[in-house]
Amino acid sequence: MTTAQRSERPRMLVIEKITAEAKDTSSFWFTGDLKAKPGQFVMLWIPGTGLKPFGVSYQDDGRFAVTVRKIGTFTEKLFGMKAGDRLGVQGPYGRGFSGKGGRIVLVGGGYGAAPLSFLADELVREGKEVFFINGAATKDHVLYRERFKGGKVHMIYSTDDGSLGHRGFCTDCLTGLLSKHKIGRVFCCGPEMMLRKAFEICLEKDIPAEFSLERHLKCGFGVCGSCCLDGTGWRVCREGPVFALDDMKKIAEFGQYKRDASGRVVKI
Amino acid sequence: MTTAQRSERPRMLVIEKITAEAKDTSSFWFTGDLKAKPGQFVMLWIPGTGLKPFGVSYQDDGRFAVTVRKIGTFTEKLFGMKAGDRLGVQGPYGRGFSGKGGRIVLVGGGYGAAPLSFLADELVREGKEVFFINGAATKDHVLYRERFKGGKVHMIYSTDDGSLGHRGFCTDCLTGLLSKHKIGRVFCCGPEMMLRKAFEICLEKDIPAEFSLERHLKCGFGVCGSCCLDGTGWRVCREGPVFALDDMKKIAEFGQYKRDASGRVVKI
Amino acid sequence: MSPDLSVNICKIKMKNPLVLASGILGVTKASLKHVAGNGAGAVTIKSVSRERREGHNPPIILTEGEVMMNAVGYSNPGLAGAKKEFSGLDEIPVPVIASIIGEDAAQFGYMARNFLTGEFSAVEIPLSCPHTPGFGILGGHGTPEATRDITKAVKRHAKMPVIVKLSANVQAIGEVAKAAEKAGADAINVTNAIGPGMVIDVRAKRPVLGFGFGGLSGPPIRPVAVRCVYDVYESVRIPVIGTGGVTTGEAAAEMLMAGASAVGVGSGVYYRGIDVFKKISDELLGFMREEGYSGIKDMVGIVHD
Amino acid sequence: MSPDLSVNICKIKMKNPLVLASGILGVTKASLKHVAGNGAGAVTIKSVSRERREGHNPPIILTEGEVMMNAVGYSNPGLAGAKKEFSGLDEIPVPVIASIIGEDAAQFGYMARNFLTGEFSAVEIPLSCPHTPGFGILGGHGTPEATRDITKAVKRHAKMPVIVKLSANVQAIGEVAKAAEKAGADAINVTNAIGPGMVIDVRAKRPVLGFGFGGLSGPPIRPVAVRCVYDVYESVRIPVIGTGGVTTGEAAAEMLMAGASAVGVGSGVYYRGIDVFKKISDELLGFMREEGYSGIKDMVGIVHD
Ligand SMILES: Cc1cc2nc3c(=O)[nH]c(=O)nc-3n(C[C@H](O)[C@H](O)[C@H](O)COP(=O)(O)OP(=O)(O)OC[C@H]3O[C@@H](n4cnc5c(N)ncnc54)[C@H](O)[C@@H]3O)c2cc1C
Ligand SMILES: Cc1cc2nc3c(=O)[nH]c(=O)nc-3n(C[C@H](O)[C@H](O)[C@H](O)COP(=O)(O)OP(=O)(O)OC[C@H]3O[C@@H](n4cnc5c(N)ncnc54)[C@H](O)[C@@H]3O)c2cc1C
Ligand SMILES: Cc1cc2nc3c(=O)[nH]c(=O)nc-3n(C[C@H](O)[C@H](O)[C@H](O)COP(=O)(O)O)c2cc1C
Ligand SMILES: Cc1cc2nc3c(=O)[nH]c(=O)nc-3n(C[C@H](O)[C@H](O)[C@H](O)COP(=O)(O)O)c2cc1C
Ligand code: FES
Ligand code: FES
Repeated sequence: MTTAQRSERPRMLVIEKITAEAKDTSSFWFTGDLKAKPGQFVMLWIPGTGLKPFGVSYQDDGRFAVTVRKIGTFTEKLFGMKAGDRLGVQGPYGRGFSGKGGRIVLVGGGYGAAPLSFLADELVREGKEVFFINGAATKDHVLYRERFKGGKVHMIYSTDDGSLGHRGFCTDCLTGLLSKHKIGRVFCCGPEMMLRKAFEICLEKDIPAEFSLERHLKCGFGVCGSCCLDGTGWRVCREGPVFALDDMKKIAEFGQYKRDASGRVVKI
Repeated sequence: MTTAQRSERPRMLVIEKITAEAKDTSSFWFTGDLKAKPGQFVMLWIPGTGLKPFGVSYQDDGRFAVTVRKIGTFTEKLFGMKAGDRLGVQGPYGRGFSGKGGRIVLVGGGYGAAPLSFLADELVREGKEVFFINGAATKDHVLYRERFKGGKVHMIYSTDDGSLGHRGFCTDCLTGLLSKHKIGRVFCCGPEMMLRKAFEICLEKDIPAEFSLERHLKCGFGVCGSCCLDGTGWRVCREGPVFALDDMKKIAEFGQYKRDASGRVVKI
Repeated sequence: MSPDLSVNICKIKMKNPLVLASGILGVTKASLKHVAGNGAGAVTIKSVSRERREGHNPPIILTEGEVMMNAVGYSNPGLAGAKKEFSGLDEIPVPVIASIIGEDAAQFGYMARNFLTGEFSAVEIPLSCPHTPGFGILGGHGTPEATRDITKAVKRHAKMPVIVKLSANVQAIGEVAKAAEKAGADAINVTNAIGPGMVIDVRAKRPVLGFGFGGLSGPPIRPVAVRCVYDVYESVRIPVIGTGGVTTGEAAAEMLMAGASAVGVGSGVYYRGIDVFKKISDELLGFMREEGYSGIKDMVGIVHD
Repeated sequence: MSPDLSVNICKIKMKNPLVLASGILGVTKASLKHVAGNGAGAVTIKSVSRERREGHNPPIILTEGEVMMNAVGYSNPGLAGAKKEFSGLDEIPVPVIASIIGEDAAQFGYMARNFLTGEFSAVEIPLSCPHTPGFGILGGHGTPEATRDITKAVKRHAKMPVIVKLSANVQAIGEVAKAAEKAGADAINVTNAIGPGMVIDVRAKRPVLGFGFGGLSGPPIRPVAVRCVYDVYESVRIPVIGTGGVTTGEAAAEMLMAGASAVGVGSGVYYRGIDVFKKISDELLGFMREEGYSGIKDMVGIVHD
């Protein structure tokens, strides 16, 4: 009586190409029909090293990519690989962005721009007006500067040091946009402090919004319990990673703390 | 990569009614969409007693029946049951009759008439001309005397003692029919000696024919090997129970011997 | 009258016989509450050890068709962290069962003394994990002797029912169950994940699980779990919790008929979603109505009659 | 050049590594020939005992989703009948492996002396059936001591390679394999059906199998079999036949990589039809071509590197 299930294990896929996106950040391309929705993620497996979640950043015509920031053990190993090498890919997992709303604002910080850029592609395809606030530490860290040159997405840059666009928090640009335009919905992905700021802004202005959360994921498909959120018990990998504003209100730990690989609480 | 399979185990079904067909022979009716083809069989399970194969003898509008002759341990237990009791049903299994051919002759001996009567129903539905040679020990043992009264099937009776119709072998009637009419195909089911005679007649006259064989079946779905035939190794439960004339030529043991529950060879 | 799903096993009162198995979710209090809200009759926390453990390197879980395999390696925040995590349990509307582990009887006793609070309805001691060095099967806890010693150590300190969780991997499961009963166990839970097994990626030429091998769970292990429940029911008089591969109401009924008084559900959370508890309850109720059972007890062990 | 599927394990020359497992078909010579014609590299007869046996009362086999369960109970025509049945084996175009059983070392020895003819390419001794009183696991044949004694008894009389067939149910499978190797075994086959398990019909309130419980086979046991092969490969130097749940070319490759030199196929006959051997061979060939393997040996045990 149980329905036949796909197997939840990595498939080894050849890395088609690796394209540099910014300082310490590259996109890894694969051939294959992933059928992901923007905001969903895949688990990448480096045999012998580990398994980690990454948002889907490109998808069309039987190709897809993830955009990865070199941070620690796993990602360093990843950056040591080259086109032609194989990598395990599992998923897609999670619930993505709804894509609802008319005129839309995307707020991405760091590699948080990755899933939003895939969303931007889809929204443009649907003919929607899209503002993309793309924040990073410095100009060198800004992702996708070439990607949306066509002009169909209004790119707004923000850097910590002001080397490109606005200087300071990218959420300042959100406040600015919301006061100038009638916005249907805001989609956010990035460091939790940024998400928290965006959340407060949208809450105050009563604008529909969705947020992609990051927690320690081990399995990715809702079994191990390592990604559960206080307040609701929701799993980031299953009920998330994207949550609507009203749901975010119920997530007690949002902006406060998360859990590590052992389940121990750590401050954010 | 294996396709999702149905489970090969009995489903408990309520006996809707039990109708007497002849001396020591009754039909057991069930509600359910069996989707059997004429010539296929089901395995009946009496919990605590055993599991045995029986040909499907009726099927329409979400009902079906098997017709059982009381012979030994299992069938005696079966005859002790009443409408409303439950019985395990598994299947349908095996390859049935092709139903091919224009003007058709059915040759049934004893409860061998059971699967042929289901075939007769189907052939009549297709508008074919059907002769049904129905052989039994005595008039009291003849099955389905009421069933085909509508007249669409030409019934020809044969009994060992002549108490109904022809006296002697029912295969005599086959010889008679074949010399009178142009027959497209002959379908036979019954005691192996009868099958052997019918086989020789059809072989000699070069008439297409199909024969339903009985061997000791244990599993019914092609795994245990108890029903394998010498000459070819075919499984009665899977490649059979119905075999075409040309295939019958290759079955070395046909009319000679069979195997018991242990696999030991026993004479027929 | 609608059939009654409630059960009362060794003083644990449950509105239905379905218990969230240890290690599926259950890492946090909030997660237990989420599961309770989805219809579980009781919930078990993920097993806790004295020291904090990160567990095995991912992949820690995979599925291969209907089989689930895991080698989580008992990741948990350790005694101190878990004590904070699992306080204020009255927020959870169903009984909460603790699960504690150690490498020997002394460590189990230590955990019983220092971790258990009156907020738990019972404590479970898994002597049966197939893939964590030092613990369960790999810690030699599957023998009748170790079972006796560990059960005694926990009984000495636990002021609540003690459930001993066994493994189908043990040869004479009846003997092990008897050892637990003799040492004072209040209930037996069978089975933990079985096997263990290994899945190799033929392109990577490596086992998929980070630990190499792991225990099997999910629908295909149900026949093994049912047989264990049957055997244990024949061997002891204390109640049995039947765990392994239950995903449907009929499968739960099968466990009960084999001799279980309550039914553990783990992998079912994956196979049918987190509301698997509601689904199974509804199906079980439907089955009982059809077949004329008025309560769970009417089914327990009837295959043995 | 097309990859080479042939293997040569302890003098058994096979055109591909796929062996029909004992007890799936194989009751008659004609049946073995039918299987050989469908692409098997070698075939094993259904196990034969001295006395004729009717086996357990049907149902003797069931499937529950992807799991197959059986309690056939070693039905066979006995020494005399089987000797007639399995003569003139040159009709079968591939090596034929005998399978003999007894209740103790003496009976095994008797069968080796009186049943084996030069027409067999090897003999297999299953010490591992999980559901037949007096035999295999229930006969106490799963210990290192019994394994040693029985293997020695058969070696004394068999003028052909002796394959010892083990069970995943045994705890320290490496130790049992070592005992077999030390006693002179030429190869190890793992695994027999595992568990055992029980499936209950909740409406009949009875186990479905006539014997009550039975051994599990089919795709879900593959991870367990692969792990056993992995463990045995680490323990002994004689070749291993990996059996359990193989139904695809990739699954066969997985067995080889875990350490098997040949691959048993039983339940696959049901799951993919009797031409499962052809299908697996073709898929294996395709896999080897894609991945650049020129022969089977290149894959054997590479996970251990
Ligand atoms: C749903 C989801 C989607 C994700 N999508 C992406 C993506 O599209 N691109 C991407 O590059 N990463 C993404 N990540 C993060 C990614 O999974 C890894 O956590 C990250 O790459 C670090 O892995 P590592 O092993 O290289 O670093 P580790 O060795 O694990 O850590 C190195 C150091 O970095 C810190 N660190 C670890 N993880 C993070 C983090 N997420 N953010 C900041 N610091 C961290 C650690 O505390 C540690 O000190 C996503 C995570 C989640 C949960
Ligand atoms: C494919 C197939 C289809 C079948 N279809 C039908 C059917 O539609 N109706 C039906 O009544 N039976 C049918 N049978 C036969 C049935 O399966 C049983 O074998 C039969 O009913 C005897 O069962 P028992 O346990 O009552 O007798 P048993 O206790 O097994 O046998 C009692 C005595 O009868 C003899 N006997 C056993 N089986 C037969 C037999 N088949 N013919 C003659 N003598 C036998 C035995 O040698 C024994 O001496 C079919 C068999 C097969 C293989
Ligand atoms: C991912 C995962 C983690 C588990 N962790 C534990 C654990 O920490 N303690 C424990 O006693 N059992 C643990 N188990 C075993 C389960 O509690 C349960 O006994 C087993 O999975 C069989 O039941 P199921 O088929 O319903 O999942 C774990 C199982 C899985 C799948
Ligand atoms: C119906 C059936 C009968 C079996 N009979 C025997 C037997 O007689 N002797 C034996 O050694 N193994 C026997 N086995 C075990 C198989 O040979 C094999 O080891 C097991 O089924 C696992 O492989 P599989 O998953 O490919 O079927 C039997 C298995 C089945 C399913
Ligand atoms: S990562 Fe395992 S439950 Fe979310
Ligand atoms: S009855 Fe088992 S193979 Fe035909």
